[in-house]
Amino acid sequence: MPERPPRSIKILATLPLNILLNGVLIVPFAIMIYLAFVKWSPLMGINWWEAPFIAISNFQRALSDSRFISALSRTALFVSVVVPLEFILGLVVAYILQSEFIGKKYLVALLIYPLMLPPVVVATVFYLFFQPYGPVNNIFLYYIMGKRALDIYWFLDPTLALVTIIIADVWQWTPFMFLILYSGLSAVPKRLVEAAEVLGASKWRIFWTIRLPLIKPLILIALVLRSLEALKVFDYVYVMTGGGPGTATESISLYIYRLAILYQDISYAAAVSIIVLLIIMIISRVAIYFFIEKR
Amino acid sequence: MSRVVLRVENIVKTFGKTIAVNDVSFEVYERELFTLLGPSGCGKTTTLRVIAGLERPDRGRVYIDGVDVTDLPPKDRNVCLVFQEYAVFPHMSVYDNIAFGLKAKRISKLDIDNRVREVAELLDLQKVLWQKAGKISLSEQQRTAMARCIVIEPKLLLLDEPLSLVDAKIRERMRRELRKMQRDLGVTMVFVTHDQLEALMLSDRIAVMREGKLIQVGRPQEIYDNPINLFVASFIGSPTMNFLEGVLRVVKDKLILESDVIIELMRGIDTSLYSQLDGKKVIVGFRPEDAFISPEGLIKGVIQYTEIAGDKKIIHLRVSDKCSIRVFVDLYALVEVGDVASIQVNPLRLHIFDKETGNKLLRAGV
Amino acid sequence: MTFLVVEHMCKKYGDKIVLHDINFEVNKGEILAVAGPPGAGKTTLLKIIAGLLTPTTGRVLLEGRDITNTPPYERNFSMVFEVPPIYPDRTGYENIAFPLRLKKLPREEITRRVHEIADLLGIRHILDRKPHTYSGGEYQRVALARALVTSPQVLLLDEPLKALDAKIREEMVTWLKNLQRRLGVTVIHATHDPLEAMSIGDNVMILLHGVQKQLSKPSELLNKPLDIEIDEYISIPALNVFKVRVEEVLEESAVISLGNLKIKIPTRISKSYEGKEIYASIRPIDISIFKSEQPGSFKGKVVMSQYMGRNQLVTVNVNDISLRAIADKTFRIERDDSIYLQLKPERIRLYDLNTGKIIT
Amino acid sequence: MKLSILPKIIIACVIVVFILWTLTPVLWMISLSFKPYGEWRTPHLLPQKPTIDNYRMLFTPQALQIFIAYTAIIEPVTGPLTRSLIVSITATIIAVIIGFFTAYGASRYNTPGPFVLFFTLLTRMLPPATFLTPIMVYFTTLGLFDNIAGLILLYSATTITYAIWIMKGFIDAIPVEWEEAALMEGAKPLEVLFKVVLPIARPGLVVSGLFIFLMAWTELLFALVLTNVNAVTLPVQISKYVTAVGALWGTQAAIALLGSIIPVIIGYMIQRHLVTGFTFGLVRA
Repeated sequence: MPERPPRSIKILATLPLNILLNGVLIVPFAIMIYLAFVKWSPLMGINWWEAPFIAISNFQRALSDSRFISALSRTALFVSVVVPLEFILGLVVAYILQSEFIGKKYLVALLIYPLMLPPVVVATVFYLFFQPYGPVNNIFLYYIMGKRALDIYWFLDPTLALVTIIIADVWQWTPFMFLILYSGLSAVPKRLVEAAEVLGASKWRIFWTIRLPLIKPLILIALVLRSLEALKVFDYVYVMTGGGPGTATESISLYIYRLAILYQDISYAAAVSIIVLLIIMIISRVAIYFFIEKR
Repeated sequence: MSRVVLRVENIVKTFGKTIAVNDVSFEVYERELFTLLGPSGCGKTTTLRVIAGLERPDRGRVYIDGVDVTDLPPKDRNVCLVFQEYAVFPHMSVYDNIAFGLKAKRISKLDIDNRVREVAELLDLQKVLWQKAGKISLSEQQRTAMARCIVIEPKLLLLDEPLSLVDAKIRERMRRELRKMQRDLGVTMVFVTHDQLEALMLSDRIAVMREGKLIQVGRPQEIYDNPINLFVASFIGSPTMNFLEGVLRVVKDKLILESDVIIELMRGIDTSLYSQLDGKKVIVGFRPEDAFISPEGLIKGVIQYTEIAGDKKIIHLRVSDKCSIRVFVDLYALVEVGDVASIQVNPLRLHIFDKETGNKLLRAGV
Repeated sequence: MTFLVVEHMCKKYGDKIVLHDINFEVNKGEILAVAGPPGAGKTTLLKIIAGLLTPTTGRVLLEGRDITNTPPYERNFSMVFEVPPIYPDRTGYENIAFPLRLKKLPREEITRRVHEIADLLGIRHILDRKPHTYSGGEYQRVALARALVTSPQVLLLDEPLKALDAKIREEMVTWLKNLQRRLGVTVIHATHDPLEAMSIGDNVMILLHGVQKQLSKPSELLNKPLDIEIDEYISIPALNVFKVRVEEVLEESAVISLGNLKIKIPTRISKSYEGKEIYASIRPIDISIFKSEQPGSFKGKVVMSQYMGRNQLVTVNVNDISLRAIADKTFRIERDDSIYLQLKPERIRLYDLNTGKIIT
Repeated sequence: MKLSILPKIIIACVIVVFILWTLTPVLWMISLSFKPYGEWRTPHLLPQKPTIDNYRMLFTPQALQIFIAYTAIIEPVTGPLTRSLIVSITATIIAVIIGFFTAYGASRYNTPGPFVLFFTLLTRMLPPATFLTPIMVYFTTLGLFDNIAGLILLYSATTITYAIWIMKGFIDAIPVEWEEAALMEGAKPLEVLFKVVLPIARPGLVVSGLFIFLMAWTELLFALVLTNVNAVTLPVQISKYVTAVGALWGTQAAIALLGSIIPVIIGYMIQRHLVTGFTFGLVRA
């Protein structure tokens, strides 16, 4: 292909994208930075471009805001529990499904349908699941603990509430890990596996010394992307626990949502957003460099 | 000949409707390089995979060292297979690649190290020993794959077109090295290729296959000089054998071929030998090197163009509309397109095939 | 006036020189074969001639007109790539007709031309089948049909036969040469196989690591390779090369010595080489083997002999130098036999030790 | 019992457990959506007296008044359903068209440059919440608050990343020689794009289109922020039902089920490409 793109292609490939991105995302990005350094709320009755300048007091307030700090740390805890759990479960099922058996194709199709559900639907399902008279207490635990099962109020106990969120996320996103690992493992060239077989390696040894190392880059990508996705958790928390009891399960996304919508504290919400943005950008830049670009 | 290492008995293998291997049987002796030769899709690779245990035959048995291994998994057959591509584990170093087979057998670390270094020495891989196998050149990768097999001292080394992806110049050197290594180590090898020259140069014996069937088995010279049918005659030998189609006539002591023009093949023949072929529809074949330009040549033709074939020059001669033949001349001979030349065929090397069945009717002088 | 001229063409990617100072001419209806190992710059050269790439310096002239910067869609050249451009989801007919559809030709003319080219290339029977049902040879011929149906001024072939089975490749060389004779189209044929190049090309250009080493007729290339690198590249089976000392330079000949063996070579070389070390090369075909002693022959021990059908390649050790010779197929030879080699003096070529250039 | 049978049994058990774990929640929700009010709290799995009242109630919200105090969800579900369809389809078309051209430029000439491409990835990797505040302010100023046009613009911008990267994967798979051959046969660069690349990359358009539809259809956060009454989408309506005070189990299950039929169908249409989609084409199944 000619090195320099012909003019018509160059325009088609850059102009529309720039219009869309600048118009919809980059301008608001600039506004956010402006808002973070002013004091404004719709309740003040003035337009946001006339708001008084207050330098970095929003940021100072954020750094000393315990609710913000605990929301951040809680989200981090959530991610550090959910992602490894999903990886291990996904790996176990992917390893198991390596051996050929009839109907495997349908089983794989069946196991991945949670990926396709809107998160708000999954949240609804588990909201109903963990109700006092819902199936968890009424059927499963009843079978184990008898009558006392009905007294478990999942959404009123801080740790139990967080557990329900974790279960919902693991239920929906383990198939994501499984799907990546499974397609990675089956994409390993058949010749390599056959060569190892002929050299006398057992099925287990082939998995550990051939299949797994070859999909290492894939695993890293899956972990990085899954962690970034898990940081966004909102639907489950908003629908199932509403951040409750109290603010025991409030994720950072829900906190920013509340600041902007409930308390209408726009400029402070902007500042908090920028801090979160910076933290995640730095972490993802390091993670992408360390995991993906090293590949 | 010495001990039989591999015996393949009436192997049949089908994939859906197509019969990939159709009742193939042969034996391979100890320290022999046995080649399965044939065009793509003739079932040679499938046969190799059946021997290695990567494919289960529908019918037939495979014996290695007299032991029936047909139902054993690949690792219990003490064989090793070198593939055409993806031959090495790209993410491991060359050292780990070679040691892979030994580690699976729980051999002491020290012992592994010695054997790996020794084989690496033999295959001139010391320089790349610690590089990632995916990063080294294609010919080094193939040698690593071979080293990996040799180090576990299998009873049988199987190679599936290992040289076909390598560049023309390096391939020629690797053919010599492979043959020399096989001779020095005395490893029994079954080699699969579609390149007939490669088969001739490397093998002790060749099995020519076509559409799943075994056509002819024999020493390279035997297959080259005495092909049993038209397919083997045309497939073996570069450039391809010359073929002239027509009706055979015995006139006094002359052998004539009536094609769209009368071509006199031989004089002073023993009529009794050829009389039963008189009037038969045949295809007459002779190899380009078995004919030469000479003033009293019987076949006349016009030179269309010339070709360089390594050590010799080939001239393309148009005898008639339907017949054209190729003949070798010295590399530096001065022959021009358009010259007229007369060709004398070496009577001892004239093959006659039946037009319908393609089978060999007679080879003059035998 | 020659048909296609390339003058002082260079191509650089960053600071890596891919082609430097390529100069050649191609007459109308001729085949120029470009031979070189993979990575020598053949594809880059073809793409520059096709107009897909622009050279860093240098010009491309077609019948005197400078077309260096004309876009490919105005040159009416055709190119068949290593990965032939055949759309898998369309039939043979559709694939071949595609370029004519681009030119918006009337329907019947498209059908007429496609059938005409299909008959010429003997692929009429597979026109309505999908590409995945084609054999290797058929695949190449459909690609060729698509390239030829627009009756291009120049046809560029980039390793067209590389993916084929050895047998089919050999037949395709003859078939291609025949086809070119009948069509008279100017062809530039790139290949990594020197024999294929020398068989198919009216002229052959040897391209080694981006440098145009030699451009001449195949026979001249064989008789007088300009340097040792070319000589080694074009000779299959591999060339014998060894270091020799020039003992004496005479009027019409020179005497070289290899250890204690002396050979007189009928060649005129400058006196300055006397007493100096130089390279000598000889092809296996130019060494004859005898069972008994011959005048001017050397004694040697057979290391290995490889049967090649019409002859045998014999590796022989002559006091610690290993030589390869060709023996007739009927010559009975075993490992460790002692035999006598006779080198044809007029077939030995001498090269300067450091420049590698041929000494004449 | 031969030793080799044991691993097979373990495998079978793990698979059965995993199937139960994956199926029970949704199966139970389906059965709940057909249970009358009386049976909502009973422990048995299948409805004794199945009824479709819960679904009927979605379409006639007045009937809901007897159950709930807060009546923000008066609107019949057909409103949010059609709005979600309009928003998702339009956003998909915009994103796929712009994405195709950008992907072709990126694949063949990396025209938009590495930074722009990284920025599009970034928009997908960063939590949407961090963009929420300025988007709300900006869209309100532009008068796009509570207006589906706003959502359409926002969704096409935030999902274009998928279009670019998935399409780039498909275009990369097309050998460059095919375009070069067409170039030499007289096709101008734009003709090459539309006559050679587009027809062959059509499956890529379908896959990225369906994937973007999936992303737009399932989005909740921005929808919550940018809609009030007129532009409420289905996910927002579902969240209203679930966070509404009052016993609505059956209807909540019903609307949740309604919201997941279309995405599951689409998900299975592009099942083979889900991995490519979710990993932005970095992993090709």
